[in-house]
Amino acid sequence: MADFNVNLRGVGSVSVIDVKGYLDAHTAPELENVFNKLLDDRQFKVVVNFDELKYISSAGLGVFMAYVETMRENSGDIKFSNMKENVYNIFDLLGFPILYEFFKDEKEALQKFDSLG
Amino acid sequence: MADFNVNLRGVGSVSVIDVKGYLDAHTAPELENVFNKLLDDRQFKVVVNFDELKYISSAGLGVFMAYVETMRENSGDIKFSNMKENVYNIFDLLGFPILYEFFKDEKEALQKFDSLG
Amino acid sequence: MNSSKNIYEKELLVKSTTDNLALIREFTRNSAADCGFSDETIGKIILAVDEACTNIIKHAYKYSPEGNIFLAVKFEERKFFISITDEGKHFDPANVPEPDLVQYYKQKRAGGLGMFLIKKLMDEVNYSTLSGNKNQVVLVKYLS
Amino acid sequence: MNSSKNIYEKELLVKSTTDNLALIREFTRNSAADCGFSDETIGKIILAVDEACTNIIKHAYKYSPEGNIFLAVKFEERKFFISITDEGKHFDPANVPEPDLVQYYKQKRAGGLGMFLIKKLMDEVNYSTLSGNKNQVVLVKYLS
Ligand SMILES: Nc1ncnc2c1ncn2[C@@H]1O[C@H](COP(=O)(O)OP(=O)(O)O)[C@@H](O)[C@H]1O
Ligand SMILES: Nc1ncnc2c1ncn2[C@@H]1O[C@H](COP(=O)(O)OP(=O)(O)O)[C@@H](O)[C@H]1O
Repeated sequence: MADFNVNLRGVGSVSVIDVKGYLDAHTAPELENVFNKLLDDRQFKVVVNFDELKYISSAGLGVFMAYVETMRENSGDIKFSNMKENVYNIFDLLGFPILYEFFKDEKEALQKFDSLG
Repeated sequence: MADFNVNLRGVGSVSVIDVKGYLDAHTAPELENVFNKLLDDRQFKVVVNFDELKYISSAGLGVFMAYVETMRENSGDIKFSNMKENVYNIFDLLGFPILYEFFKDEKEALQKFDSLG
Repeated sequence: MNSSKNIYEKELLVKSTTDNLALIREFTRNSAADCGFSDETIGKIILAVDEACTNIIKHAYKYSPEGNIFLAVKFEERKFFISITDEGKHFDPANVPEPDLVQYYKQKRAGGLGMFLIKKLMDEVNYSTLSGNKNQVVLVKYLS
Repeated sequence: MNSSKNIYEKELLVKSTTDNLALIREFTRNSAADCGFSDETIGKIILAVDEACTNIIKHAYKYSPEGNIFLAVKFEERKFFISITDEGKHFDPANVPEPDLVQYYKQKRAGGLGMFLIKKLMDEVNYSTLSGNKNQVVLVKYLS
């Protein structure tokens, strides 16, 4: 039932994570695995593309909180793109826009990394 | 939750009913409405396209049983097309293939009407 | 199966309305999937449960939305049990004849297929009457 | 609402495993939709219930899959009540501080957001202890 899929792509020096379906306490470990793999591979520049994400609970939000500082300490970041309004509203309710950058399109998020070199 | 959609199209002298989603005791009345409309309009040649039907229970099967003889008494028929295997298996279990014609494609079903004039 | 005791329990109580059938199917899917049935068998169990609940709504409660339908699931010794209990009209399943599709066709009858399907789809079907004017049907599927 | 008495009742009993969260959300969606809430409000209720059940699985049962989670829904005087009962570890919600996202960020903490969300999303949140070592939280949403 709890359909969730996560896919990892490389776009230049940036890692793009596509998340799809329902991200809850049951499925969040799958996303954690991907972040652990990125740390193993010393990949710190991450864009998460939310285009096909239908639902997120705090268990999903917690994954980003757990990894973002390590990314930043290594000159990287986690940036968000293509978020549906109902999903954005949850991030917003918790004050995430103070701490994270949100972009309408994946391209813009990628460019932001590029422009910083 | 119980997503069901029914759409009526005319193709030449034949009425094509597209059914989509979940056809159960809750949604079967929507399909009955379409058949009632066809009887009102004296349209007796019907193809039901099952391409997007995910689920059917006996309440759905019963709708076809309720209308098919009237169609045949008026030189028409109800023919089935594009049925997924899991849906066909239910029709099969109940012996429908003795009483109804099933076609892989809508086109073949339409041609069968045409060839009879 | 998550339970180390290998006894699986889930319950759902809903009112006797057809718009609850989708939830009943999800409940059944989730329960059967946890016990390790194939998608094909899960589909059979779902349809049998839908048919049994539809009959309760239609015949036992005659479409009154006030009735209760109570589902309880357990998994024991590789058998999946789902019991469905109502407080509506009693009926004797022995009095229900097997349907004859060709006869049905001739009589323009649309019903009579549900109980036949339930028996075809499940390994055991047991109807019983409980105290307090309750009717129960227990559907059983073996995990092969 | 189908009930002429205007009292709506539904119950779900599941074990304390995260793979039941999807079913819990469907149960909640179905119940709230029947009461006439907008999709946006239904989404809020679903998330609050998910968070409350996730907390029970994580904290009250510490991921043991043997625990029971019991949900019961009623709708009365345009208020939607969903009570969630467990038999796990007691806790005093008064001792849980409001989360400070910036602090969390600095401490690399990932949690602490669930209870904050529940309070933000619902109109009333009432924790209580029942006899028999049961804990209950009742979430309430008003139909405006
Ligand atoms: N749960 C039930 N309570 C009361 N009567 C039932 C129940 N299930 C079945 N019946 C009776 O058995 C008959 C056959 O049921 P079924 O095969 O499902 O066909 P249908 O519901 O289409 O008539 C019904 O018409 C009804 O009289
Ligand atoms: N149902 C519960 N049973 C026991 N403890 C709980 C429960 N809900 C919340 N808590 C306690 O409250 C704290 C805050 O919960 P929450 O805001 O959901 O964040 P998180 O679960 O991510 O820690 C938890 O860490 C836990 O100690």
